[in-house]
Amino acid sequence: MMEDAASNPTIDAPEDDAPAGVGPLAMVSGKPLVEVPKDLYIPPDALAVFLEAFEGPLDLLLYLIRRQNMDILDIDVSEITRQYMDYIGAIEAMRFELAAEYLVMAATLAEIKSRMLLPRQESEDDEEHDPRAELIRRLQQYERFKKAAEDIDEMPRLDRDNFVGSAALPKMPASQPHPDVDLREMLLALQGVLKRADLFTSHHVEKEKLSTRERMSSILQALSGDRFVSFESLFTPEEGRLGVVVTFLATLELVKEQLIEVVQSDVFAPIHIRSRAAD
Amino acid sequence: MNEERIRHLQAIVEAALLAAGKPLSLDQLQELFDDNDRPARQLLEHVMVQVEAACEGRGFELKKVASGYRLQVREDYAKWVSRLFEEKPQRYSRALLETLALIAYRQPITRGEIEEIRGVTVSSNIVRTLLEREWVRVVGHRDVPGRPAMYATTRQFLDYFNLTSLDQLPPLSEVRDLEDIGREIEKNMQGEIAFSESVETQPDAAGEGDTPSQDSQQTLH
Amino acid sequence: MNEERIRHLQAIVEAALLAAGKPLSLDQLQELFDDNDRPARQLLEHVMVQVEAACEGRGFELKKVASGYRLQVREDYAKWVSRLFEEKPQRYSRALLETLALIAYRQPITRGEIEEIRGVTVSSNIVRTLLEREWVRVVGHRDVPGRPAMYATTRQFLDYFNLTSLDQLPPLSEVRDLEDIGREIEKNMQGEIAFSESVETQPDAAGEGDTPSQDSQQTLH
Repeated sequence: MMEDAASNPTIDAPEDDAPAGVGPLAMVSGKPLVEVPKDLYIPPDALAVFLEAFEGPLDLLLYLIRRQNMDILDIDVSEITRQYMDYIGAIEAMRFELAAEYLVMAATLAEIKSRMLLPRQESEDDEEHDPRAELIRRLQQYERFKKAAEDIDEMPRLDRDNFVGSAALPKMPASQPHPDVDLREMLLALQGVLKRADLFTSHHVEKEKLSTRERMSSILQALSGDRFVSFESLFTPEEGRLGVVVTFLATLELVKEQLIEVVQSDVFAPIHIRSRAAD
Repeated sequence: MNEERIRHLQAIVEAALLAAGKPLSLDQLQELFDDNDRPARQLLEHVMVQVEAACEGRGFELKKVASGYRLQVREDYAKWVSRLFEEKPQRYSRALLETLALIAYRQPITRGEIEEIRGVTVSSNIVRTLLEREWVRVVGHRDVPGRPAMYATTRQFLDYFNLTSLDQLPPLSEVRDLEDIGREIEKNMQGEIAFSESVETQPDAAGEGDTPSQDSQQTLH
Repeated sequence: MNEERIRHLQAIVEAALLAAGKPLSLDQLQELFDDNDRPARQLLEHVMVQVEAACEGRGFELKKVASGYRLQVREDYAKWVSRLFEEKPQRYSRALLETLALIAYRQPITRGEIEEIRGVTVSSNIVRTLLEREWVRVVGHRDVPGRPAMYATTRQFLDYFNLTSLDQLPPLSEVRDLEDIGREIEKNMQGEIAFSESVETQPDAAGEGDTPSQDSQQTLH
């Protein structure tokens, strides 16, 4: 009821508790209701609208208090109660459906008023049970969040004060993302395959240095094409003795695996090699 | 850290922010780079300062919000830019804003607790709207009968309102605590009791001189 | 035409183009202004030149397309930006890792030889993936019927794993003792290890969907 976010579109609820200020309090039959009439007379069809402008009994009470320029801590309970009851009475007389909360508040106000008429007892309940203190606490509390809601509404926000910037995309490379691989992951896979193949028994594998296998690959790469390459050109003196040895071992291995052929036309003539599978 | 590299990174960051059209965190920005080419977080932070500076005097700005950085249109230009969109920016009812405020400032909070403070029931519509906008979410259930859901705000809420954290919400107004109130009332009561006693005997003279609306009362019924 | 006015218009145009995220025609841009404040078409054209110039060296540029102007991420940065839209990469299969390891340790090696050791056929997909990632390359062909390609690892392979040469890989004899190869990896691969253990007892079922070529196993050196 009071709460419905999607309220009647022709009704502009007041945004603050001083509806007499800016803009109409409500639109009634197309005419703006600028201010709640001082005499409390409200045209019948405006009454429901008037009530809808409030977010509940606390909001209505705050409005009444503010209208009287009262401090919350200094409420004239009698006066506020009377005004509140007048509204409620009027609305009930019009047979408008009234939220139960408004009636509960009416009862609370009546209780406070009657208490104040009684002489104060010596052993008064502690303040927490003082209904007036409780009401003031609730009014203060509600007012804080009412204010906070107004603050939030004022804060710059997207789609009203700011807009997220975006730009068209250029042509994008249709690349598949590459998975990351940990070296240990690969070694673990190797361990598995070796176990299966029982390669560990192969002394052949054990004594070979990986640099030799690597060099075998690069020699083969250099021998692409059906052409002879001079043996010496495979060596890079800058690599030093170790590099020469690695290249030599790699060449021997390639010969053994019948991947290259070595040709020497004459004794002491230059040695040439070529890939056996050159294409 | 040479200048050229920073300019290059700046352009990549700008490109990514505009391509994304939503906030990107530093982590997400770092992910754009290859492992061997990934700028350190600190360098990236420096780049963000450059991006921000490069927006000086332009129609847009770099904004840091809860989920990262985004390039957004400056508020100064909302007046013109909003004409692009046929629909008026949505207005939110007071009921929704008050509920949202209570969740933001008092989270985690149950619907019952919200109702207690607002003094009215909170419609399911409002809660559903807030959940659908992803401004609030259920973060648990209070261990009381009925196990009501407890609501809290989300990063999207902060993003939407240009905030990086809840601290940036405007402070709640002060409330005098109950003991204070009690004391004040005690003091005021003395006078009022005396006053209302006099009212009892002379009801027609009731009210303080500053409320002239008194006489018109009978028109109500 | 004073400069300040042009800068102001430039900011509005930039703001509008970024907020729209799609092309805007000069007509549409003119519509953003009140009647009494609307820049002439010619002035707006001049402003567009300014906008274009202001994008110099940035991550985005002004593009004129059929339906108007739009801001677009520069293609130079597509490489990084595209990462935003990538799906999470899948993990490589164990079959691929085994194949890669065998190429690294036994290069130059043909597919047939890998199959002999693994006891299962190697899918073309695996070889293609490794070639595409430029971790392996063809270094020649073996002089046997069918002239199969021989594979070797590449510079990129070494770079990716932070190696300067293959020598830095542990020798095969040590691979067996890689018990403490990293608990977390072990855990990650638990499922797969369990799988490969079952493979050991049932070699015919080996491999991720690879067809068994069990018979060739004994031909190993």
